[in-house]
Order: sequence, then structure tokens, then C-alpha cells
Amino acid sequence: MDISIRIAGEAGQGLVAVGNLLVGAAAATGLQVFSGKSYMSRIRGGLNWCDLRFADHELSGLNERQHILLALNETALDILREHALPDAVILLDGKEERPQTLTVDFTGITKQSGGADIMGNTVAAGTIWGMLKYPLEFLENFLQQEFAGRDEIIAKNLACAVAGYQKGLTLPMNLAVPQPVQAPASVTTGAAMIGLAAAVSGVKFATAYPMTPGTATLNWLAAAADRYGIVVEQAEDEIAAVNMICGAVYAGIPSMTTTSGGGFALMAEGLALAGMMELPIFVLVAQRPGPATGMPTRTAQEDLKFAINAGHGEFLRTVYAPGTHQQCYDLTGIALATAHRFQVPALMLTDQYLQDAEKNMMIPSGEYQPIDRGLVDGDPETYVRYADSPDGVSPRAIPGHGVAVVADSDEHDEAGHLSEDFAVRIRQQEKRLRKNAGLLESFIMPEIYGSGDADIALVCWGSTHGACREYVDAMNAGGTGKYAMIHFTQLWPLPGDRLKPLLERPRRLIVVEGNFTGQFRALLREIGISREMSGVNRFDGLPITAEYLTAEVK
Amino acid sequence: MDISIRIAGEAGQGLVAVGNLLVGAAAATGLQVFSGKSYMSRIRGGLNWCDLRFADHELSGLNERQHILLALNETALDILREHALPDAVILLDGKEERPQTLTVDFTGITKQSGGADIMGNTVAAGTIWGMLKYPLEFLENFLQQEFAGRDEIIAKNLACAVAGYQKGLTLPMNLAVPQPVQAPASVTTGAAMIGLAAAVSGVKFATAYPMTPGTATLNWLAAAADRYGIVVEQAEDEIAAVNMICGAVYAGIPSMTTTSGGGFALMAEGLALAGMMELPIFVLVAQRPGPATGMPTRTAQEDLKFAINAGHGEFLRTVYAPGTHQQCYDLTGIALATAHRFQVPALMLTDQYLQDAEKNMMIPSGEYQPIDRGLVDGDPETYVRYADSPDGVSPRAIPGHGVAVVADSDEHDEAGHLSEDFAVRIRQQEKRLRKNAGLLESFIMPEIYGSGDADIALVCWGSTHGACREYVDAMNAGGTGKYAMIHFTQLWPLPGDRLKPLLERPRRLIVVEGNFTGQFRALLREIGISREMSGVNRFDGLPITAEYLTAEVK
Amino acid sequence: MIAIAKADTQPSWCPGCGNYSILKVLREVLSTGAVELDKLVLVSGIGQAAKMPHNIPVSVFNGLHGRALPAAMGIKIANHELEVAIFSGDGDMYGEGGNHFLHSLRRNIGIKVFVHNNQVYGLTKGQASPTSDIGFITAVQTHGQKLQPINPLAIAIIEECSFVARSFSGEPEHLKQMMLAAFAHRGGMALVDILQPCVSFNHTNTFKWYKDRVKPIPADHDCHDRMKALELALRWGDEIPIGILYKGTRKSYESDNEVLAGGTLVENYRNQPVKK
Amino acid sequence: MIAIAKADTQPSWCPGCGNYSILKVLREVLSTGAVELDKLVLVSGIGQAAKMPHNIPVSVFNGLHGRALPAAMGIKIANHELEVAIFSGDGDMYGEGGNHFLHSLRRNIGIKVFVHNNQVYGLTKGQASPTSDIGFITAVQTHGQKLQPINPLAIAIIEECSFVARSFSGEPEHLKQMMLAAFAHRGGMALVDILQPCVSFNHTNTFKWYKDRVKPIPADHDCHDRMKALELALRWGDEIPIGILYKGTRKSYESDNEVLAGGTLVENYRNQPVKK
Ligand SMILES: Cc1ncc(C[n+]2csc(CCOP(=O)(O)OP(=O)(O)O)c2C)c(N)n1
Ligand SMILES: Cc1ncc(C[n+]2csc(CCOP(=O)(O)OP(=O)(O)O)c2C)c(N)n1
Ligand code: SF4
Ligand code: SF4
Ligand SMILES: [Mg+2]
Ligand SMILES: [Mg+2]
Repeated sequence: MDISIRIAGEAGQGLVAVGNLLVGAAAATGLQVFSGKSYMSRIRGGLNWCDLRFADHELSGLNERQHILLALNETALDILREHALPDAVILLDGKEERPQTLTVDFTGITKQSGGADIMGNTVAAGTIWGMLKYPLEFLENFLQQEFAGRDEIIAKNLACAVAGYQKGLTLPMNLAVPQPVQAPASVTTGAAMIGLAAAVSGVKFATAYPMTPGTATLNWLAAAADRYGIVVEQAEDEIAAVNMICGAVYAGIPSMTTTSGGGFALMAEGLALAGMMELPIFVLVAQRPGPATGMPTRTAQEDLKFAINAGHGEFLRTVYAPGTHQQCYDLTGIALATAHRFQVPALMLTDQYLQDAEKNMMIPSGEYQPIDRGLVDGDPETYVRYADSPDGVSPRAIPGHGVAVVADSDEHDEAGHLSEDFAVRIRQQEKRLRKNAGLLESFIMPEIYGSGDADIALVCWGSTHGACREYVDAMNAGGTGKYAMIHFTQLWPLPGDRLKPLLERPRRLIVVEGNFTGQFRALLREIGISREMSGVNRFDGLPITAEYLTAEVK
Repeated sequence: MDISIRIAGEAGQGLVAVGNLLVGAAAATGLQVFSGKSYMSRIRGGLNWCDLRFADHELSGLNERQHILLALNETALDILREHALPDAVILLDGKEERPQTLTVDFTGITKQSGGADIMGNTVAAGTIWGMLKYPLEFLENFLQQEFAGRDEIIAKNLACAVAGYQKGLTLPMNLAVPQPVQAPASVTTGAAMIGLAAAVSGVKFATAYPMTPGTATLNWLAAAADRYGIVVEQAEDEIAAVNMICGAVYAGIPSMTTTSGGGFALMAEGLALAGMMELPIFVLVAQRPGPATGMPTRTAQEDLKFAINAGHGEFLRTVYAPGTHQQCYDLTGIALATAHRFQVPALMLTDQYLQDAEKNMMIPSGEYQPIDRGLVDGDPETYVRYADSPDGVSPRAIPGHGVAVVADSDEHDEAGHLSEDFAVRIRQQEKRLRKNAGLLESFIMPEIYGSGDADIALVCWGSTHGACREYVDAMNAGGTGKYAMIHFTQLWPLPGDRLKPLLERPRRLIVVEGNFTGQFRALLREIGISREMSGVNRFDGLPITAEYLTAEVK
Repeated sequence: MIAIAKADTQPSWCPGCGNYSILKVLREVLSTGAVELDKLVLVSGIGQAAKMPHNIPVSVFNGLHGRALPAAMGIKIANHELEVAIFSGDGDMYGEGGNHFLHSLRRNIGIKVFVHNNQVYGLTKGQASPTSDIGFITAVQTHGQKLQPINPLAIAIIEECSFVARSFSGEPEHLKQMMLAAFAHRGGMALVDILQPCVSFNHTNTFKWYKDRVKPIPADHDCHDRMKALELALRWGDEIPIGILYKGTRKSYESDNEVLAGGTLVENYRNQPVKK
Repeated sequence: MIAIAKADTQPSWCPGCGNYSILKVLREVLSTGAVELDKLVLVSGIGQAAKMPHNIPVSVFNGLHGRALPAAMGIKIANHELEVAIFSGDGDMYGEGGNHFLHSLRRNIGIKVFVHNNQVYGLTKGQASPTSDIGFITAVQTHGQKLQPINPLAIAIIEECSFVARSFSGEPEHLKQMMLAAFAHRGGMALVDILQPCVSFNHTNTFKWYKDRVKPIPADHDCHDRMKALELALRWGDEIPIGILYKGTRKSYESDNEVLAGGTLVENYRNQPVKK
């Protein structure tokens, strides 16, 4: 049992505030919650919305259509009404009467309750809360918490919430609503979970040039910087950012940058530098639709093949893509640890949808557990940075601690010094690329969800996890066949031999991705999966949902 | 019948001058010639060499081992002697006697002949010419031509050449040498052929940030700029270069930039811009070993997958790689024309080996034959730049000619204006990507050389053409099996359906490439070639030769 | 399919944003006939300011963030009879685009560069820009901006840019004169840094803050005196000089190029080049 | 396998190159004990000058062309007790690296920046660099360089860099004093632009050309006077001032950072952060 609510209006109208209040109150009530943001690339005006879902089971994605639409202006109503469910409750802020629409004068109610204009958002949240007939106290408590210490503001907001709630109770509403299930009360975003994991894993330096939707993680880190002892520096451009973290990692601290496609494109040369110097930098690439500036505030999965092939020359990297909030946390730690273990750069692909998506969950403690950087002290007499070794991993010391650490972007000898010798080249390139065996061994096999001996498997990666899981559940419940989801969180390197048996088994294989060309399908072919595969793709800038899959899987 | 000569010494010692004299004289004599340069990333010192081949049949590559080694210093002798053929003639400049070595005092002879120090190079060239017993007059004529107008210099050089020649005649030498065959007398490089084709095809603006080995073409264009009316501008960085040509192409002129891996990496964002704005820019990527600075003066084929996937978001491009000097010329014209026809960026991959390789050939006339830019005038009332169309190609007008031409890096509507509408996004992205069908239709099928029903086929791309061809000839002559070469000059997009039959036929398929990981093999799998393929790879920075194939094909 | 288009008919700036005034003045300037519209190309990068060109019905090249200058340069080289004008933000021009800014000044190419300097990254929600004042607090600069603001005018004067001016969106008449002068300028690159309040993210340098400080440069200022111009450019605080600070006398790129001397590249495209 | 190594034992510069003198002076400076070698990291980009660090047996980060500054900044932030010094070329620092140059000045981070300014791209065989004089003819600049040379010292002064000096490889004693002063400087970024003859590709600005022109800055110059310093920085021609032009008084990045106040990041890595 779950319910979907869309709150829509102009940028700057406060719809995010309404959403936050409802999400916070719902989580506090013990409901399972999930929410997502859709916004335009502007600060005021336009049409933005915020989608909320409350349920009595764990949620992992959004809905295409909603049970309740709250339109904060008429444009929102006109455009979005047809996208609500046929029997949806439609609320409009204002005084204008419209057919099949409940018009509520939030501004009027706010005034009557003695609230400031901005508290119309509280009235709106109260109204919906009242319609859903959830206990008022949870909303009240949440408001008290939100504005803790500012008593006057609390009092006014409470008055507004109560007035809205009472209005809500009077509105006709015959939807069944999910009941609280003691779900975790804390709410977080994908962006925050990545930031938190980076902070507790020992990232001590983060630098970025602002770029939506990567900035959300940068902001989290900036806010946590003093707490975790992290230097956060805004770079003059993305090239500076990637070269700064190369320097910082060389000098001994785990470091990261956040960006999106265009900024990542500018980092391609620096990525090759990390490859050559064997520096475990960590780059978060939050995807959005391209090419070029594209749709800067929308979501996509278009940068997979670029991430895997970015940078000139041949060098190793690991590429991850979380699908859930928990995976955002776990994979960040794994990416940092694996990068340091093998001394290779790590990339993580998220996207606008996952960065901004809010969900309630048990948030990890935040206890500091720095990863093993794999450093050695080195003997001043004999130490060389790029000593050959059976697994390709060389002893890594850091400068300032008794040995000279020499790193070069040119081909270099074991000591790290520039060398133009052909034998040296061969030996070092073989050494570097030999680490692939270890990377493949540490590969995170895909999660198989649903039927163990499925006829039809949805292969997916990254943020489509929730939608695919829901779809598989629905189909398996429907009984028309046995369905499974095969969800990848590690995208490179891929062990073809271990994946083949898994991917050969199902009768049909459908690769689901947020792009036009079917990039992951191409990758699977590249690693030797030659069987027939079909694709479900979406590239309009909106996230894939279970409903989208229902419509598109044929 | 052919003969290989290596001239080796320090950077700055004039070995290129010796090589040029011999190549020029040999071509003038009517011999087939081919030469290549191997040099270190320094201006003086170190060890460089120049390899020459003279033959009575057309040549298309270099030899691993030589019949004659001319060492201009003892280091060159010490290092390179063992790489000459076992019965090679070894010449050393100087007075030091060495076993199995003909020491010739070029400096002394120069002095005696009244030449300046630098004319030791002429003496050396004369000596080799004498050893080969080719007619002196051709060397003399070539010198006269080289120094035309500077009579005193000519006289001195002639004296040196004669003295060297006479010395050469006295040296023991029992190698058979190829005889002239009326081969074309003009000599050119891969870099120059690309420049020439660009100039005659109508490139009017070239900009680059200097980067070996791309610079060779930039230099050619700079020298030809006044003649062809081309503006050549040195950019402050590669990002400026690619964005400048985007602007220039938008404004109506075919434009190009030259670079190498690291510089190309910096252009990835600009490439996506060209993809989004549908601008037919032309980028020459002259490859060298990476990652990062790597081996900046050596050769490689390591940037194929990067070139195909560079840039964020999904957009089309064509990627070419010439294998011969003629192909350098032809493909440049084709790349420019195809890019303009479909309004997509075109990339061309060469490498240090091909950029610098000299060969005699009939050089195209240089007559100006500008490509069709595919421009329309546009009706001021109705014109829109990105009008939808069945083949995805929209009418392209240019600014300043009566209609407003609007181009945006954001997703945009048909008029080119920024749009955040989902339907507009879908329509424009589909329009842009629809052009792929046309690109596939215009695909240049690979050249099949050798046995029509080969058991064993060498699949190769770009500059390994000559080596593979020679190897196939040798094997077919040897009679141990039927061999063929399947040589690709277009690398993207690849029509899997048309290539499949071709690539399924041979019993064995061996993919030859100048990289470690087998990038083209991976690409073939990606487009659906699932059969077994083996690879021959080289990644030490030197070009693949026929001898290398003989040793490595198993 | 959700059709956003209907919600997207107004310029996408916040009510009260200084960009509206700049747009209004530009419209006025263009309505004077000072610029031949058919020959005008408006170029921008990415940002709030960079959306400006879409509001004028002429040819537009709205390129990548930070890359307006090289794109404009390519356009100008291809057809130097076009009037190429950039309208873009301070982050775009001096941050991501800093290297192009520096080197385009050196080229002195005849492009008109109007920078909407709101001392903040507007579109990405309020981070410090290269011109933000020290102490400016944002979500990233949580302890306040510590980097010395860049001084683009001084740098332009150092590099002998041929036209260097400052104006303010809140002084429309002044801004109009600066725009007209920049468009009339024929000696090479013209830089007009326009102070512009961002009502959403810059609560330090507000309309009033600027209004209280801007002061026209005295009429007797000799704009060919480089040191005097530098002194003006270094002033920032209680008094901010607006007007033309400097005019250099170097040749413009396009007037000093051997190939362009033969006519525009575009117009010569089909002609057999004259072999020299 | 051809073994090049044997041919590659000497520094890879041309005989007579000014880089040898700079190397020699650096060796001298380091032999004075002025810098703790174990705490020294030499950083460079790519170019002839950028090969310099390989000749000193300390920690070295020889990064990408143009990117010495951001790499050095990352190193300094990770461990601000290291002495981080850049030795790189004019093309590297002011050309490809121009944006980092501009913005690192704004940060005033305690990195010592020595630029081997030979007014040419040496390693790539003689194209004009951002500091090449007007008229300089090359294979690319066939009609001679036309771009106004960049004035890095003036820009550094404008941005109030804390230490701005010029020296000449042909005045080893002067250069030594400048290096010592730069290494001793504790106030933030130090820029030393070192004129350096390139015997292979710059036949205009030769050893003699520089020798005839360089002139020590008078002892009474007040290096805290920004306008005076600018005047010196703008001089180029018959007389080229060498010495310390300017010293700014801004705080250094590392001394003004809340997190670094608690010790270096490297040394705090294993410690539970103090939650504030
Ligand atoms: C390569 C790249 N990096 C980052 C961004 C994100 N971005 C878009 S606009 C902008 C800053 C805009 O600031 P400014 O130029 O001052 O314009 P304003 O919005 O203030 O008018 C940034 C960082 C981008 N689009 N591309
Ligand atoms: C991204 C990139 N572009 C271009 C190059 C080629 N490159 C190497 S060194 C150099 C110029 C060096 O000039 P400078 O910094 O002045 O050093 P110098 O050799 O004169 O000492 C260039 C353009 C490169 N290595 N990387
Ligand atoms: S965010 Fe600032 S600059 Fe952007 S439109 Fe709003 S007020 Fe203007
Ligand atoms: S090319 Fe110039 S800078 Fe480079 S080593 Fe030779 S003389 Fe020195
Ligand atoms: Mg701004
Ligand atoms: Mg230089």
C-alpha cells in the first residue's frame, strides 16, 4: 500500500519546503518515504515539482503518476493535471475555482493564522497531512525540531500547520493511505550518503568547480568540513580540481572531486595523469542529459562509455554506479579502498535523480573509519616508487617522510624518473596494466533479485535499481512469468568469464538504461556476451520508473 | 629488391639532413623510397635515428633491421649495431677504429673539401651514395635544387658531395642494391598530405596548441597559409582551439585543429559541443604512447576507443585513420565532406610514425576544390536552424546573411533556442542521432588485400597498413597458407551487419594494433563480431613492421 | 509526455534581477540602429547572464560555460565583418574562462565583451565567483570567501586592451552610453564590466550597495594614460569608478592579419586562392 | 629491444642553455641548507624547464603540461609543512596554465614558483610563447608574433601576490639571492620569473640581449608600494629591472584555513576528527 503526492509550482515558490515538511513528518511517523525533485535550470519561475511517496513497505523509486497533485499555481495545474492518476485528488492554491479541483486559499489561511507569507508552505503541508489523516503531532514535532531555538517562528508555524490540518480534514478524500510501520525516522539523499561515506572513509580534501548535480555532494562536504577535518576548496575550473586531487593524493591523503559530464570531460587528461602516476583519486560524476550543456537539471545515464574510455593512452580505472542510498554509502567506501589498494583512479557515476532523491533509512553512525591507504615507509637507500611486482602494485611512500618520492607524467623507470627507454616502457606499462587481474578479482558481482530461475531478466545499472525491482516484484506477483533483476554496481572492469553464465541463463535479457544508444548493452557485447539482448531506454531527462517499464517492456 | 639504411646520432647532429639528402636524391633517381624518424623528446643529445628504404617496388613501411648503419657517434654505434642485419655494413663517423666497422672521418673530408662543419652531412650522404654506386648527378642535382639561388653554398656542398662519393666508392660493399624504376620524384610526409588535402578542400582556419606529433601538420598549414588564404592561429590551450573552430564552423568556414592525446583529452567537452550544435569540425589526433605525457615523440594507436567515446552525452561523430600517404590525402577530404554533409564532427587518427614518414609519390596538384558546405540561404520569415527532417540533417544557414542562426549548447528547439521541454528533447535527440543511418551508409568498407579466400586474415587499421601488406605478400609468396589483410580506414560508426560476413569468412582472424589492450578487437566485439580473434600488439613506442609480424604472428 | 514549454515563456531570471535592466538597455541600443542586426552575432557561455542572447532576435551562439571568447574569436575570424558581442557572467568570463580572457586581451580582437558581474555564481545557486568580495559566505565558502577578488579591468589595462570600461545595471543611461561607445569602437577588443545585482544570491553587493558607491569617472580623465587608468581600476570600496577607464592604441587582430586583408574568409571561400 | 637508456644519462638540455645555470644555482641554494631536503617537493609541468626537478634527488611531481600549480596546491594542502616549489616554463605557467596562474595568485598559497622564462616554447621546437616579443618569427608565427606579450609580474602585483621578483639565469649571484629570498618567504605565494636564454630557438632574446638590459632594482625601491611596483613591472626594453618588485601583505592560504589550523591533513589522517 502506498500513496504518491506531487507538489508543483514555480521555482522559488517553496514547493521544496512543503515537500521537506511532509517527508520529515512522514518519516517521523514511521512511514516509509521516498521523494524526488524535478526542477528547471532557473532560480525563479518555470515549473518545478517534488514527488513524494509514503508506504508501509520499503520504497526504492518514484511513480510516474500521483494520487494527489498540489498545484501552487495554475500553470502547474494545467500542465500536470493530466499526468496525475485518473481519480487523483487535485489541489490548487488560490481562489480560482476549477472543475474537479479543490481550490484552497493557502495565503488566506496563513494570514488568518497570523503567519508570514512564507508559512503558506506550512499551511499547505498541514492541509495534505490532514487529508491523509495522519496524527498531527508528528508534523508538529517535526516543525519544532526544524526551527528549534526560534520560539516565535515555531509558534507561528504551528498555528499555520494546525489551520492547514483542519482544512485538510474537511476536504473530501476517499483514498486509502498506508499506515506507519516504525520505519527509520531519518531521511537522507544519495548526495549526502556519498558525502558521509567519503568523510568517514578518510577523504580529507575535496575540490570542485560547481556543477549541478554534483554540487549537492560538494555542499554536503562543505557543511561537514569542520566536523571531519576536510579542506574543501572551490577550484577555478575542473582541470584544476582533478590536478589538485592528484597532488593531494600523491602527498598522502584520500581526495575527491565532484562534477557532471561537461566538467568530467575537462578532467579526462587529469584522469590519464592519475593512471600514469598510479594515484587513487576519486571522481564523482553525477550524470545529466547531454551532449554539451544539455538539460543541466535533469537525469540521465549517458556517460558510462565515456567514463570507461576517458583519457588518452591505456590505463586502469574502476567505475561504480550505486542504485540505492545504501549503495551510495557502501560503494563510496569500496571505491576509495579499492582505488588505494590497487593505486588506480576510481570513478563513481550517479545522476540527478539519485543525488537529489530522499529516502528514510538507518543512517550509518558517521564514525570515522579511515581506509587503509596502503602506504609504506620505504628505505632511503633503496626505495623506488614504481618497483615492479608480481601483482603490479608498487610500494607507495609519500613525500616528507624520509624518502624521495618521484612521480612523472612521462613514461618513467622504477624510480619514477623520466625514461625514454623502450624496455622500461614495456616493463612499466605491463606492470601498470597487470593490476587488472586484481581488479577483476575484486569485482562486485551484480545483485540478482527476484526469481532465481527467471525467464526474463532485466539487466540494469546504477539508479534504475528501484524501478526495476518494483517492476520485477509486480510481474512476479502478476504470475505471467518468472522475472529477475540483475543489477550492476560495478561497471568496469567487467569479468566476462564470470558474467557469461549468469547472463546466458535467462530466456530473455532486457537491458534497462537511461540513455538512447544502449551503452551497457554495448559493453556487455564488448566483454563477450554475444547473445540476443533487447533494451528499454529513456532519454528525456526523467528517471525510469516501474510504470515506464510496464509500458516499455514488450 | 630493397635496401635499408639507418642514420643515427645525437639530436642536433644533422642526421635528418643526411636522410633528407639521400631520400631526395633517391627519389630523383627514380627509386622507390620510404623513410621514418625516431627521435627523443629533447633538442640536443640523446639518440635519434632516421631509417631509409630504397627499392624497385612501391614501399609502404619500414624495416626493423638495416643493411647499412651510419653511426654519427659511438653511442649510436654501441646501441644500434646489434639491431642491424647480421651482415650489415657499419659506418662510423670519426677516427676511432672499431672491429667490423668502417670508420670514416667526415669532418676531415669536409675540411679538405673546403666545406663548413655542417656540410659533414653532405659528405656523409655522398659517401653512402657512393657505396650504393648510384649516379652522382642525381645527388648533385638535388643539392642544386635544395640550395637554389645560393651559389656559394651550392659549390661547397657539391665539393663535399663529390668527396664523400669518392670515398664511398672506395669502401668495401657487396650488397646488391635496387635499381631505379622511374618512381615519382616528389617526396612527402603523412603530415603534409593531410595539410595539403585540408587546404585544397577549403579549410580556411586552423588553430592548435603545439603538440607533437600533431604540430607537423600545423606547421605545414602555417607555411601554406598565405598561399591558400588560411588563417592559422596558435591557441592559448586546446580548449580554446576546439571552441574557436566551433565558432568558425558555425560562421561558415571549414576549420580544423591538430593535437595529440593529452590535448585531445582537453577537447572532449568541445567535441560534445560540436555534437550538440551539429558543427562539422575536423580534429586531427596524431597519436603517441600514453597515458599522460607518456612517450611524447614515439608512435602508438592507443586513442581509438577514447576518440570514439570522448565527450559527455550521446552524439555522433565519424572517426577515420589513414594507413598510407595517399589515404592521408583522400581521407582528409572525405572526412571534411562527410562531416559537412551530416553536420557532425570528424576525427582523424594518425600517429607519430605516419605523420613523419616520408615517401615518394605523385603528389596531388594542389588545385583548390572546396568541399560542399551544404549551406542554405534560409527564408527570413520561416528559417529555423534545427528543423526536423527525415534523415536528421537540418538546413544550415550561416550568420550575417539575412537569417538569424541560433545555436545552443543546451537542449534546444528547432529554432535553436534553449528549451527544457521533454518532447523537444526527445525530438531533437532523435533527430541528431537519426543521422547515424546516413553515416553508416557512407561507411568506407575496409580494403581487402591479398588472397580473396584467405585462411588467415590480418585485421588492421590506420598506419599499420604497410607492415601488414608486406607481411601478407611475404606469406603468400612463402606458400604456407593463404593470407589477406583487411584494413580499416573508417573506425566509427561501424556497420556490424555489413562487416560480419567479411570477418566471419577467414579461418583465423588476427587483429594487429599498436596498443596493449586490443582496442579494435573490443570494438569489433561491440558491434557484434563474436567469433574468436587473436591479436598482435605493440606498445613500446615503435611502429609495427613486417618483421615484427613475422616474429609475433603465431 | 509532460510539456514544460508552456511554463517557460518568460526570460528565466528572478524578478528584480539586474539582468533585466541590461537586457532593456541592450534593446534600446539596438533600436537606435547603432548595430546592423543582420551582422550581429551574440555569443555567451553558460550562466544566468549567458541566457541573455536568447532574448534578442539575432544570430546567437550560446556555447559552453567559460568558452564564449574562443567561440566568438572563431566567428570573428571566419567573418570579420560581423559584429560579435559577448554577454556573459563573471564566473563564465573570469573563472572557467580565465585563460581565454587573459589571452584574448593579448590578441586585441574586435569582439565586444559585456560581463554581467554580479559577484556570484547565480545559476548554480550562489557560490563565490572570482569577483566575490572577501568574506562572502556561501554553501561552499562556509567561512566566507578568502581569495582575493580578481581585478579584470586592471588586467585588461596591463595587457593594453583597446577599450576598458565599467558600468552598472542600475544606471541605465550610463550603461547605454558605454554600450554605444563599445559598439562604436573599432580598435579591437572592448571590455565592459557591468555591475549587476543578483537579488537571489548576493545579499552583500545589492542594488543599493552599488548605487551608493558607483561614481562616474571625471570627464578630464585621460583614458590613454595607463598608470592613471590602473589607479582607477584598483579602486574598489566606498567609491567605485564607472566609465571608460582606458583605451589602448594597438592594432586590432583583424586589421593586422595578412590573410584577412584580402577579405573575409567566408566570402572568399569559393574563390581560387591567390597563390603568393 | 633497443636500449635507449645508455644514451640518456645527461640532463637533456642543449649545450649553452640557460637552464644549466638555473640548475646550478638551485643546487647551490639547496647546499646551503636553506631548505630541508626531506621536506622539499619539486613540482613541474611539461617542457624543457619542467625537466629540471629530475636533476635534484628529492621528491618530485612532474605533472601535466600547464598543471604544475594545481598539483602543487594539492600537495601543499595535503601537507602544508612541505616546502613546495615549482620549476617550469613560461608556456607551461602562463600559456596552458594561465587560468591556474591567475587564480593561484588570488589564493596566495605558500608555493614557490620559479618560471624559466625563455620567451619561447623550447621542447616543441620554437613556437611563440605568451612572453615572446612582438615580431618573433617562428614556423607557426610566420609573419612574426603579433600578440601582446603577457606581463605576469604586473598581473601578480595586481592580485597582491606576496612576493614578486625577476631574475636572470646569466646573473647567478642575483638569482641565488632571489631563490634564497623566495625560499625564506613565509607570507604565501612567491613568483620568481627568471629570464633564460634558449640557444636553440630564441635568437632574439639571447644571453647578450638580456645581459645588456637587466638592471638591478635600486635598493631604495619600496616593495610594498603597489603602484611603484607596477611601474617597474611595465618596464621592458632597453632596461629590464631585476630584483624583488613587490611584496604583498595578505595572509597565506595555509595560515588562514580553519581546518589546517589543526595540523596537516596527512598527519591528522588516522586521528578521529574533533567534532565541532
Ligand atoms: C564545464 C562546466 N562546469 C560547470 C558548469 C556549471 N555552471 C553553469 S553556470 C555556472 C556559473 C555561472 O556563474 P556566472 O558566469 O557568474 O553567471 P551568473 O549565473 O552569475 O549570471 C556554472 C559553474 C558548467 N555548465 N560547465
Ligand atoms: C596538453 C598538452 N599540450 C601540449 C603539449 C606539448 N608541449 C609540451 S612542452 C610545451 C611547451 C613548452 O614551453 P615552455 O613551458 O615555455 O617550456 P620550455 O620548453 O620553453 O622550457 C608544449 C606545448 C603537452 N605536453 N600537453
Ligand atoms: S539568481 Fe541572481 S543573477 Fe540569476 S536571475 Fe536570479 S537574481 Fe538574476
Ligand atoms: S631548446 Fe632552448 S630551452 Fe630547451 S634545452 Fe635547448 S636551449 Fe634550453
Ligand atoms: Mg555571476
Ligand atoms: Mg619556454
